[in-house]
Amino acid sequence: MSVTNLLENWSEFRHAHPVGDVPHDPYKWAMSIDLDACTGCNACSVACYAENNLPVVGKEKYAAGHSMHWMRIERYWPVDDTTSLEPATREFPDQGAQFLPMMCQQCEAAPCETVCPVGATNHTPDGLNSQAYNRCVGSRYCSANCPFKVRYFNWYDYPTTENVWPAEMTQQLNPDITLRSKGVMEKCTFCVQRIRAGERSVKNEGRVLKDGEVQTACQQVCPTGAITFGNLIDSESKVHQQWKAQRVELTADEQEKDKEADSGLRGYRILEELRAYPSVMYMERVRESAI
Amino acid sequence: MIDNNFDRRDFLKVLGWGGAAVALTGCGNTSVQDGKETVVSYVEAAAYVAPGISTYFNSTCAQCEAGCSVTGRVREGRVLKLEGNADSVINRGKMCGLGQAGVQHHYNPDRVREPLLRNGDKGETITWEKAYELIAQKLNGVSGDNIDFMTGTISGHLKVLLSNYMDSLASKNHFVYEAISPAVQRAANLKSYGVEMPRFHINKAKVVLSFGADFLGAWVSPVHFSQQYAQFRKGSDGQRGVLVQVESKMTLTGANADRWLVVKPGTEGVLALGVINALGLAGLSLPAAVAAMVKPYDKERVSQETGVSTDHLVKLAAILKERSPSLVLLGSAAEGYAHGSQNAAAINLLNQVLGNVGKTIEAAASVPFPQVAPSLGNSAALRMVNNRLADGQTKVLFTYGVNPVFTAPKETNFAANMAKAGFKVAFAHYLDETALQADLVLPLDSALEDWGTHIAEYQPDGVQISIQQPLMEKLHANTRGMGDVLLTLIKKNRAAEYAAFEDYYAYVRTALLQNKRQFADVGVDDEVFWNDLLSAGLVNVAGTSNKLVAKLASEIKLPAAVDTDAKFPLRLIPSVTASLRDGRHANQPWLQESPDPLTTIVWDSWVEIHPKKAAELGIVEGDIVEVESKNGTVKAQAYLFNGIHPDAVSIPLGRGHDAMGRYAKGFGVNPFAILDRVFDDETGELAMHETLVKISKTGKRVIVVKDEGAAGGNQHGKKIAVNIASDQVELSGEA
Amino acid sequence: MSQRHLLALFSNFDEAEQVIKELRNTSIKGFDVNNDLVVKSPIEHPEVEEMLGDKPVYVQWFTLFGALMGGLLGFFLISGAQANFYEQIKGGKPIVPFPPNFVLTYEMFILGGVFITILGFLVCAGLPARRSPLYSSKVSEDQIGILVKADDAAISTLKNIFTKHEALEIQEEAGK
Amino acid sequence: MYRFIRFAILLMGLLSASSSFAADAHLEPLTTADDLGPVVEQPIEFPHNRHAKDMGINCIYCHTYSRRGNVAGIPPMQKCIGCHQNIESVRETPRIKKLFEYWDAKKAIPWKKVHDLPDFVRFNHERHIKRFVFQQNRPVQEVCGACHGDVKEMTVARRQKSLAMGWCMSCHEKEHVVVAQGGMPIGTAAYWYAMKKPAVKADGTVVAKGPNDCSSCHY
Amino acid sequence: MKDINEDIAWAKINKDVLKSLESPRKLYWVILAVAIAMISVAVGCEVYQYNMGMGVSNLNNPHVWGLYIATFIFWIGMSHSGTLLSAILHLMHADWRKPIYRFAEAMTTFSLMTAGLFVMVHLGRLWQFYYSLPYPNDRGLWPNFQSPLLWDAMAIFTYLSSSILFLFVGMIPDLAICRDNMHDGWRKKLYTWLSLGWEGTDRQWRNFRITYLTIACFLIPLAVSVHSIVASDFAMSQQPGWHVTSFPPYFVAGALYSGCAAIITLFIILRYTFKFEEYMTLSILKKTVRLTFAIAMIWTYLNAIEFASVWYGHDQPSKDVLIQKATGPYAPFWWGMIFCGSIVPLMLAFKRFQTNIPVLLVTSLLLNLGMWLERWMIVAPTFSHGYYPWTWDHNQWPSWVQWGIVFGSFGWFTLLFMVFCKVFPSVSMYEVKEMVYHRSRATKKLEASGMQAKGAH
Repeated sequence: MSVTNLLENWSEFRHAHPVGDVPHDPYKWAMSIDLDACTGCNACSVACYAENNLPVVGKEKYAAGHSMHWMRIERYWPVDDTTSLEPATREFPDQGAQFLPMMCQQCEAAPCETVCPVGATNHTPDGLNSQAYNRCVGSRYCSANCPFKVRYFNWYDYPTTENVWPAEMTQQLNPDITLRSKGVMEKCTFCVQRIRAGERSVKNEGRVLKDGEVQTACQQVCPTGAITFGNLIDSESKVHQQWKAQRVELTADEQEKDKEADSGLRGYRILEELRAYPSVMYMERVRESAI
Repeated sequence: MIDNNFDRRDFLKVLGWGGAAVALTGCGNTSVQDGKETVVSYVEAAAYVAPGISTYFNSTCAQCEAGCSVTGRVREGRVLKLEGNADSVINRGKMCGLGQAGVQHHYNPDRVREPLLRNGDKGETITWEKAYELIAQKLNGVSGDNIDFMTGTISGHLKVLLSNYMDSLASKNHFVYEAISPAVQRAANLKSYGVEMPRFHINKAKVVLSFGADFLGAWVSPVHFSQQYAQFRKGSDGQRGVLVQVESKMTLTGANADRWLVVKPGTEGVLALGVINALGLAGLSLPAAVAAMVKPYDKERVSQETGVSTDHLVKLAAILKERSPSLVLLGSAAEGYAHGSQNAAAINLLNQVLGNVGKTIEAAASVPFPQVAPSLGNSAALRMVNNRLADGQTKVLFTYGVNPVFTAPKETNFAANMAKAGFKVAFAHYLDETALQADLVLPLDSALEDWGTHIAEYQPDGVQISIQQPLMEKLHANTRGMGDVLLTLIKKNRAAEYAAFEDYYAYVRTALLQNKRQFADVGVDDEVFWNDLLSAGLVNVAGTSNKLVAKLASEIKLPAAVDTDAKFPLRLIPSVTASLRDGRHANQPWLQESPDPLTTIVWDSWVEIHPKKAAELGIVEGDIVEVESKNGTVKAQAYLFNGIHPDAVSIPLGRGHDAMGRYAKGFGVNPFAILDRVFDDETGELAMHETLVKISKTGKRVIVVKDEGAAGGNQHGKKIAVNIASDQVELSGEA
Repeated sequence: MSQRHLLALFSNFDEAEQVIKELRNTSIKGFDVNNDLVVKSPIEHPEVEEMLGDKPVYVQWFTLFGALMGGLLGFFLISGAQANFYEQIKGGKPIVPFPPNFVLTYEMFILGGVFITILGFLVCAGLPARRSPLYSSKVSEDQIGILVKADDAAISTLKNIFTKHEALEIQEEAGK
Repeated sequence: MYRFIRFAILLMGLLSASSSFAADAHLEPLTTADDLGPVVEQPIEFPHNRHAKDMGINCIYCHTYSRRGNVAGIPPMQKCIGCHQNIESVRETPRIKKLFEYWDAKKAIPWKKVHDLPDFVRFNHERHIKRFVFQQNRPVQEVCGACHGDVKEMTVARRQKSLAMGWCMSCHEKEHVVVAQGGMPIGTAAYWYAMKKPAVKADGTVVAKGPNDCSSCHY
Repeated sequence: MKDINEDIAWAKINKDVLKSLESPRKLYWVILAVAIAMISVAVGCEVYQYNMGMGVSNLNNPHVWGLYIATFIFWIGMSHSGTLLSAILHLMHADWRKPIYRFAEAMTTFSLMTAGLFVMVHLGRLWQFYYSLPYPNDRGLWPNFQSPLLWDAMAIFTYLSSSILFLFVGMIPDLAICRDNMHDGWRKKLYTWLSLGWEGTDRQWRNFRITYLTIACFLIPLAVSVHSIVASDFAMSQQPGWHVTSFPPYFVAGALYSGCAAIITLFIILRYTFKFEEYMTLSILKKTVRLTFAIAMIWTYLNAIEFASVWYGHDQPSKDVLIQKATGPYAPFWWGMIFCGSIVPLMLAFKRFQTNIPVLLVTSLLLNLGMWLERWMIVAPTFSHGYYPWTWDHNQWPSWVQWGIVFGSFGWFTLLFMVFCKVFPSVSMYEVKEMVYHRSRATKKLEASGMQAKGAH
């Protein structure tokens, strides 16, 4: 009976996350991206296309804003006047550009999850923001409420669209993940198919995944190793150590170190103040001051 | 990895399901069903083959000449994805976007599937036997002098076979053509260091001063250099490396520089000499001859000629002097002028006076088997082939791995000259522009279906011989491996010598086994050795280590100012992008849709123009502008870009195909076509940056298809992509 | 003793009021003014109803019941469903969150209230009803009908009263 | 009046109870005769009963992929032949003759899928087999039978369970003991359900539910 | 000027109104044909979109919502006027509502039905829409009750069903009239069945009165909640420009506003099409117009408050969105909204325009246009200028598919409304009688006390 279920497990049903909560255990998948190492080469984005069956939409659809790159490389110009609408106010970008790989931030308290009318997107016990394609009805509310706008909607039925996967191209498709048909929302999953395969295989051995046993496609390919992915719970993992070294707390909306005048640290999370608690930490790009 | 002694060729047969349909998962059934689908079952299967489990095979990436080792993920007999092979000293498990798109080269729907013989305007399908006969027939009676073989960079056993074949035809006319190659640099390096391509240790340098070398993008061995770059940024002893990029149009590397210095096009050499002068003034001891030579290059003059402020010049000299070792790199932007070799010499001189030679620049090991060492391409080859064609010296022309009709400037009339040859054979994967001009098009296996060995020009550590092996059964029944084709052809002339080799696979295997002791203990069984070799996908040999011979340039002649022309006031910089390069990859949709890192434009060409110049000309973003040189015009959308010298405009290379299938044809414009024929004075290389253009509005305007949104590159005060000054960050504590 | 119906039509409420007043004041054997008299009118007319005596309306009890039931049903259905939906955490909010459930409970409260009120109306007003034995379409136009049920013996007395008050028309059920 | 209120209270209680019951655990689909999947015609009418019951062959002996990968798969034909080339007694029976015809032609037998899940469901055989057969030493036929029914009583396999999602979850929601029973060790750490650690019962046994998040099976 | 002629005979009321149910005039058929043509445009667009995917609507990332959601809110908003007239004014004993509330209520119902369609049209996988309904299933799945969209669904369902019931209950006496006056045929059967045997007995009237009052009481908070919940779709989200606490009252005011404007439009159309001059009098129109003016000013105030609070606050992204609305690519529409919503209604303050039918027709249409623009300006600019600058997109423009479906929805509404008016009495006969009765009594009383007769108000 549900009433008894409700009453008996009341505290469990009133359990909120992530602030003041026990951390995920044994896994909390997270990422850190060193912008000083990122060169903006786009290899990660192509890896994502290859791994996750992302459709190449073509020029017209790209122009219409229907591109499907789960991982996009953004290019910013350092500006003196940050509020100006002009792309750059300096005559020449003499400090180079700023590249930023942007994908689903796998927020701990994701704004997209609460608004889905059918519960197609949820928070998993290992700290991912999951997306069940087959449950999705396509209301697109999740995307509307995503501050990062990293959710991509299948505006067309790409598997049957001409020149998306013609003839032999279908053979390249990764059979480990579902091919999305029209009307479905999708996004970066942290390569959940790899995570699941890894988790299963170590369960068979009765142990927990070690750092490096599961890599995301983008991390695996990144020529400069700018992307670190791993288990934030595991104190041996690089991602844990990086978060720790940068003093970035997963469940904080304002980091203690930011209150210090010069902490000398460069870890930050984007739009942290919105209290979505993103699982991706970025590390600021460094600029030589002597030149 | 496979580690049993199952025959690699049989494996392909059992693995293949003979055209088993690929389930478009997600579009298929949506509820539990019974008896609708057929289960795929094997007749016989190797122990390691199980449905739903991927196997990984090592091979070599053939997308560019860097020779990265790849691991192909194979499942149910089809290759799904290319990943980096961690054992490779070149790419250490990493990949670039271009390399990963190799699967799209393999699965490309526009591949040539049958041998085609020209019949008027159409290609007629013929059999391979007939094709071989036809070649024999056409070669019959033609003198070796009149047979030309034009290829791209080629190495390994294919090169051996090819040179043997040319021998058998008594021809010496093997031309290696690369439209984009560091040929000027090679010549300059040879003069300065005694080798063509030394090893660069970006990771050991504290300061890297790069004159237009896009080592993170498209220069020499980008994946390798990217890894070095990552170490360089971390620093060896906590001191983060500093990158200063000098160029007239920002490259990807320039975008990552700590200081990007825009120079007037062509004045890179002047700046280099100016820096040497400044170094001398700052107290660095210069050889007397050098000091005398750079004397006239005082900072005011240099600043005036290059456009770099004296302040920056002084700072640059100071940091170079203070932080040693440093490394000065030289890239295509400095090379692409009539005085390109002089620029190169000046830049190499800077390295020498900074004492970097032997520290951050070392000689590469030389390949123990010179016959498999790469034949390096350059654009002078095009000039030679073209002249021969124009003169009617070429009767039979073979092309492989090149697309000169696309990459030759229109003024060379290459296509027309090619018609003068009596018989043109294109070994091709696609019907590209050159294949369309050929009389006979022979379809080749993709790099993922074919055997081969590769040795990259740039060898970071010893010599790596990379093995290329099929990752899956052939997609198309009637394609052939280039090695097999050459073997068949050579057998026509030297049947006895090659009778022992059933196919190219046998040839490669025998050749490698013969040199087994170079790679492994003599005692190792042939089969075990061979399987280990295939399993590893590469073999490293020490090679002979060399020392650099530093030779100071005695005289460097730099023009006071580069040519200008009142009629064509702007300089065209045909930019090389990391993913499209010279255009041979333009039919790989991932690359077309992969936004250009700097402009984020996809699927199209654009004309980069400085906002200041654009304002002068009344051009706004999306205006279709006409770029006119002496040799023609192209029309493309304008993109206002601060990272370019106001006196230059830039159009990326690689797009603008008239052929090559659905993903390449009709997208963008081809700036190769309008290049002026200006050559480097010393090497005869096409000076790519010597084209002068004028630019005018056509009145049409489009919306530029790009990823960048309405805010452009502005973050509007939000903390999104942040940067921090190096004196405010403590890097030593980082994990 | 058999009973018969009688319907008288009047042109306005004042006349009808007079009639009812008289019927109240007159004691007629075989006719009970509280139970056997029905007023039919084209519009609602509280004054007339007052005269008919205290006739309680129970619809509001239905309303109360329906609203409470709707609210309860809403809350428990929703909370129960949430508790059983495989405990998927969404946006860090509790599995059974109050704000959304209150909103939905509120809606269900109204829904239940409205539905059961309508049900109550139908029950209390005796709808859908069979047609009464005597009816005139004039009642739905502009005339006031007074339908009475009385013993045969009382019929003529009633008729007299109606006629006295200028009934426009008197219908009589056929005798049995 | 009070009667009315009492009645109302009674009704309300009934309603809240029934409403919460309606929201309670999905109706577990019954496995009745009606629930059987359709009879699937196979190219060779394979007698599971002969192999699994009469001969007592372990399911995993033939369906060997089930402990290695996502799909259980059909054994390669060489497995059939491996035994049958030595069993002369049945060599001339029609089914075996047919088998050898396929073998001689080196043609794969076009078996039909009997348990075909929707394309967006990723069921993993390996994990289930490892978990229950190898780590808990449960009888193979019981483990396989949990989803495939009593195959040893069938000739050609026929679906016996609903395989609907609610049916899967009805098992995942159960508390399973997480202690190895004579098999390989089972790590407890990996058994989270709804962001909760596995419960340790008074007698020290650890119990845990199966994975419950959508992305365990849908990605 | 009197709201209605008090001497009007009750039988004439029946006759006049019933006449509107009889064989239609040519104009009626023309309107119907136009409506059907409009619907077929929308149906065509929807079929195309269904088959091709949502992309043909030219929605994109980040513009995941567009005209569908904007028009959805518009229609939901329009539905509020029925409640205003029938429930709120009923409780306030404003009897001038009586001749016009019936069609206002019908408008409520039909605009809700139109709005519901937009939710469907908007879904990427329309064929799976039932996933969002709470029903026990063998997957053990439930919709996510935390989603404001689900609250929406629930609220709209409640509102629609309650409105239909309210409309129906209020119509029972009239249905009885129809039953009594219709010739035999399907209509007679329909009315007989629907009137549930109503005879106007005292018992029926007594219960009727209480029921009607009770439901009216329920409807008011319901109507407020419906549009607050629609506002919650936005206010509950995190996006700049949406996450505004004043959205619920703002939406409700906007809803009443657009509803009133629509009532004026339909008032004028019905008055002419069905010749209801005697019931839909200019005096009533004047009251409606004044009410509309008052609400327009409330809306303007709330609008200004919203801008002011954003402007005065520290939330820079919201401020950016506001600036973007006023100066960016949406500026013409945004200023159009301000003009139509806040400037045009000032016309209504002038007495001479309050009864000027052509002016009012144009004005009311403009007001509705303004309110539609308002909804669009709530939805679109936030998408084009959200938190994340990289994804700002100022070039998006709805495709003809979106416009077609929006256009067609007006046809759908008109069709439903016109059919209703032909099948059911669009003026409440019994309540007009009540009005006439009570007014004449009041007048008589006044006259008796020797005072000058004046309008009830």
